[in-house]
Amino acid sequence: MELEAIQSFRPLYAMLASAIGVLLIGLSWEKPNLREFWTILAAVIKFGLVVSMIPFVLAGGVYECSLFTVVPGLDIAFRVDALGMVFAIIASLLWIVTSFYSIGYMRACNEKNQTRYFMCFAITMTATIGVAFSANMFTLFLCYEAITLATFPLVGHKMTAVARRGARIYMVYLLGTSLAFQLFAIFLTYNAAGTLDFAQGGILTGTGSTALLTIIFILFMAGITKAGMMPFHNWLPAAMVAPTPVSALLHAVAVVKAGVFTVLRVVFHIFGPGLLDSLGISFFAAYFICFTIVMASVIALTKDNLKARLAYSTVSQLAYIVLGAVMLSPSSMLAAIIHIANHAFSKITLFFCAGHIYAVTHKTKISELGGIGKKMPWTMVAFFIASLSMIGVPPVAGFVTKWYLAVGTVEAENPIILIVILVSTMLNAAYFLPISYKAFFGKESPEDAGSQQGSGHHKVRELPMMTIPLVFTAIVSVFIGIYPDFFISLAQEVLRP
Amino acid sequence: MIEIILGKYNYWIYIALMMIGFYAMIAKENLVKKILGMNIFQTGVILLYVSISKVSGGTVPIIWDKGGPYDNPLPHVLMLTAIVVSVSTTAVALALIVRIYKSYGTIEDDQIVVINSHDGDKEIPSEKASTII
Amino acid sequence: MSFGPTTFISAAGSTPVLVIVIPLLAAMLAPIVSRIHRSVGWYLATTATFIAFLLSLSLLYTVIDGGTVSYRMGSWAPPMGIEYVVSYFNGFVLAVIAFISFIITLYGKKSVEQEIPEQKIPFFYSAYLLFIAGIMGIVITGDIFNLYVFVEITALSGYALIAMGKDRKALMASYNYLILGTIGATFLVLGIGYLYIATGTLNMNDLMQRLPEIYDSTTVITAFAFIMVGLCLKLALFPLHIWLPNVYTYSPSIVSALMAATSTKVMAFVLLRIMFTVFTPEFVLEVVPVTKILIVMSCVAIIMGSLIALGQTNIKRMLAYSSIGQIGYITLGAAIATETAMTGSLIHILNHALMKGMLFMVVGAVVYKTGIVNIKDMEGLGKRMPWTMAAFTIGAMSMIGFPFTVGFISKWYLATGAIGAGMWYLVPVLLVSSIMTAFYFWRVVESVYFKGRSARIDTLKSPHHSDEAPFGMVVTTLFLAGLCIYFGLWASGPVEVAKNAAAFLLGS
Amino acid sequence: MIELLDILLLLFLVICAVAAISMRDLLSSTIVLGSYSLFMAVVWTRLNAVDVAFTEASVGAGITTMLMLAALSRTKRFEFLYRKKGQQEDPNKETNPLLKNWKRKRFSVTKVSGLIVVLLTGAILIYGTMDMPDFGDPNSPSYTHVATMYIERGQPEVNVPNLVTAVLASYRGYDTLGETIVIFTAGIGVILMLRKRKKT
Repeated sequence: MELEAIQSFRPLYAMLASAIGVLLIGLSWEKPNLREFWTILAAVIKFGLVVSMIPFVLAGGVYECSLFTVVPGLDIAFRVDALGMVFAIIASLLWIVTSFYSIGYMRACNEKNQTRYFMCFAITMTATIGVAFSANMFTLFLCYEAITLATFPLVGHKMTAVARRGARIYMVYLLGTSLAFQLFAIFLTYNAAGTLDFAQGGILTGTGSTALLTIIFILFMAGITKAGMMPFHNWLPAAMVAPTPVSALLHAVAVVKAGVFTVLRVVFHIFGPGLLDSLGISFFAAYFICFTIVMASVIALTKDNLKARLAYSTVSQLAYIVLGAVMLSPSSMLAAIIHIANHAFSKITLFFCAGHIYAVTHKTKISELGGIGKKMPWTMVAFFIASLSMIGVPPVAGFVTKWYLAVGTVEAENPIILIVILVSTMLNAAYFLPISYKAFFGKESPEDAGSQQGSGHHKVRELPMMTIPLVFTAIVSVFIGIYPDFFISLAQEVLRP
Repeated sequence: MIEIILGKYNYWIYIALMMIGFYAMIAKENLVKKILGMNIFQTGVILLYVSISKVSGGTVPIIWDKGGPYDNPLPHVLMLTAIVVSVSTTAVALALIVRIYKSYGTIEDDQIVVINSHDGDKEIPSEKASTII
Repeated sequence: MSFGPTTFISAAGSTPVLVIVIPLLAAMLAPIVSRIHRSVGWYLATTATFIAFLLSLSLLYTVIDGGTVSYRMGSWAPPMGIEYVVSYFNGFVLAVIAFISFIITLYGKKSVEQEIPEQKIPFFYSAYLLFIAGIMGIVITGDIFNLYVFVEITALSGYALIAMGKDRKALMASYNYLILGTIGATFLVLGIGYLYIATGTLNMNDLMQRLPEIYDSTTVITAFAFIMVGLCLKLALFPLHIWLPNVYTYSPSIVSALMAATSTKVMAFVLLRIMFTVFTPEFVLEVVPVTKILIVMSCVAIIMGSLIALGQTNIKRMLAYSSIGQIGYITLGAAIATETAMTGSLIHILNHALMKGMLFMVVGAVVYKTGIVNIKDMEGLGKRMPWTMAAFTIGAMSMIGFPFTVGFISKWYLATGAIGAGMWYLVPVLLVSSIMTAFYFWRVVESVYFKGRSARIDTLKSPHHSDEAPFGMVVTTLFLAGLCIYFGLWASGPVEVAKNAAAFLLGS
Repeated sequence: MIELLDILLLLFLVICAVAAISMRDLLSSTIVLGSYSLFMAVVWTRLNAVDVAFTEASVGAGITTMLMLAALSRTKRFEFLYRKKGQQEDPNKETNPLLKNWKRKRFSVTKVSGLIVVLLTGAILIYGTMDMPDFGDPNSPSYTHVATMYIERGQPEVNVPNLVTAVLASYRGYDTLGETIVIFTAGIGVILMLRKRKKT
């Protein structure tokens, strides 16, 4: 069925909102309050613009915006469809929340170079929306690389030797693989198909030999490192040297989701499920991804650093999305799309909690968290809810994904993957539940107890600027677990044949 | 065989001259010797061109009453240019050698390499920078 | 405005010769008029290059509208007289060269005043203009011996310009370049002699028509071999590059920029021109397997250039090795010899001139302000020279080939051209080289922005002087940086011209 | 057919060339090179290239030798040669302390690889000469194409009896302009390099 398309500059405006924000933030570097106001204003306007496009997209329409042609075959063009909308709405909504949280975090930790931080953040969000709304692989690649560039200063924000090393690993992985493999895949795709425009059902059908198409697929999979697939996942733990809001929004939502989103684009709109099915590589890929799911969970178990554990959990959860996509059964693809949303809200909550704990107590290790639940009740309750989502306990969001994924394995008649999902669920529980247990029932370490009784100066207190965002995202996680209809209807729009 | 050798005699000589000059240019260490070689190298090429211009029984390409076959004038013209280029290059090269001798105290390539290796990679002296300090 | 083709030929008039004569006249005037005031030389050079740029632009438009322009020197018809030919192909290169030289001249005032002793400045500008006139002559001439004369003019002025570097190593760099350059030029003239023996003509068009009958003659093949080797020496194709790193490293900043942006590119242009318009695509593809050799050589150049650049500590030397790699891109596109790949090769002449010229200008500004050439000392420069370093970052991204910079356009055409020609195995070479490029450039960017100040920079701290380079230097550098992005996003114009030029070269 | 005198002259050129590059005394080398140029001029007169002979005698033998002598007077007279033990010390008397313990090797990589490159080049040149028309062949393309045009039309069109002058000044006058510029460039180059700094 042809989609109804209208020409509109609205997707461009959504990007411009944050791009202009970058300028205003930069210009008001001397006035922190004004600067932060611009950030939030840009975030709100951007979200408003994205939301305004929902009804039409839900009704099966598409916004198109063709900017210009770089050279024949390479167009800068934007297109808002249901898949892009899923990603855009999450990213832009969470930017607002993260902005508040960032302000609290950056001020509580007295970080330097805050203007550069907020500017790069806004650039990243511009590029992220660009990824979501790209109409062809070239525009997507452009925005994809722009994200890498703009997040580099954020990862290396502290400018210490450790931060530089982390940022360098980040850059080497993301840039190296995208230049080596993804770009190669794009060259081959263009040569085979003669176009890079995304189209329903793919553009590569009937264009080349099975071997060539398989190579293109493998190159894409190896090149989209932002999706965190093993063996190219190391950048994600390395990027945890960044300030926590960066880890929260970028390494749980924007950057990694840009990666899995690109995978979904490739699967749905470059290859098309039909072609992939006939190539017969999807199950091979699925087993490969299962390895990532289990391995990442096992590694997460061994990590004592809270952010590192969350990072490996992200690797594992991202693999669910990719797994759902390559299994190619209707329910699993649906699960893949809605898990973008479900994982985003839950994981950002977890990172917010980790950052909040660090900002208030300067603790980064799980073993030091004994008894913290009593001092930071809101935070740790939110953490617990989000962990349940990660594990897949009803009624929190993660359950919906796991349900559809399990149904998908049944549809695909593949019990092995079902077993993998069950095993990984147990592993999820094994590395998340002890944290909450320790927080609420664990003993405080002696020196903490001592300082608690001392002068009230050191008293641990939750900061509202940081607590409110994380409570909000936890509530949303529960809400979309109970009422998943919105994202499911968008996902069905994507999958409509 | 003898016909080939004698028929292109001039060409063989030019090749020999070129090889001698070329060898001096790349294998001699003395900078002046290289320039000597360069001169021989270039006259070799000039010999080639002038040999092209010769026609059996031809005379100097100046039109007189005789009217017999004239030699080809074009290579002569080209070689006038080439000689000038050659001497110009020599002049520039020798000026460089004088400068090199002033700053290194030697005109042997391999000795200069040794001296340079002790030089290290110094910063470019900047007058402005020193005034700021 | 619209001109018919005929009016335009006459409108073009003597533009082809003026393009060269104006810098030449300025070169002759420079030592004389500079007695009035020391900065007159610069004004003269800027004006001359600007006029040359305008003229070359008008020529390019003439060619686009009305086809190839031919100008007969002294109105003697070729092949007896010397002919100037401006086609799509060299009109494009001419405009690029003229533009870059204009920008670099505009940039160079302060840098020259600092690096060249005052009483030498008038002669410096004279040699500088002769260099520019020489390269323009190389591009525009249609007579193969005249080409040699211009090659020598360029080379001689080049030797003098390089020797003006402050380090004494500049002298040796210049001398080695002189020896190798003379070998290259003499090989060229030798090849020309062989061609003349075989055909009896020196005009390039005439040669193209007379050569095909005798393609299998050993004389022609030898001529071709000598011309190729001579040119490859001049354009520094690995492993004939040994003169280049020292030349770029020790020359005065403005000379490094000018030479990096123009001279090797022009020699690459001559290589293409001789391969495809004196000889024909059939010759280089079928009679002699030269394209196969050139593909291997180019790949080696691309990889080795990048590899050696990785290990450099001096930034000018790093850029020089990077140039050696980038030259490989140009020859690679030519060697693949399909229209797309050739477009990539030609567009890379423009793109690399922009990027590398700009990067050397940035280094020039840093040297001007601080005297720093070691990458290690550049730490923390990002805060002190923000605009200059922003330009550097853009240049670095362009060299790596990010998709909104000119570097990507070149790579796009080269890679799709290679795949289209069935040589997909060349793509990894390009990609590996861009990753290596990313390594050695990002190392600099990172230390500039994400490290505290080096001890060297701290000593330069002064409240009285602005930290940024002078206005003229910054503006021209940023202008080129802007163009790197502009032509990376709106590349249709230059690509269209390059495509036509490629079609012209391949004779289709 | 070539005469014995020519053969001897050409052989003598080769001998001069070898002598010039192998002499240790650079001054002698320069003088030998000067005589080489003079013999070259004779060869060119034998080949009917009188204009080239003039130029070679004045520029090649004259100016080049003068330039060489000028340069030698400002640098060193002797080439530094490889020394076996017991041979006399360096005539230039090295003073640079860095070079105190330095010895030149008998065979360096540049020498050997240089020889190989030179032999290779010679081989290619000989290969290329195989298909060339014989020396003095009136049917060679170089004589029948453009050259014939010059010979036939030069006199009536330019009205100068000397065809070399006609081509030089008229048909290819632009090359001559280039030639002048080359000299100018060299002049500028030499001034740039050798001009002394003002003492301030």
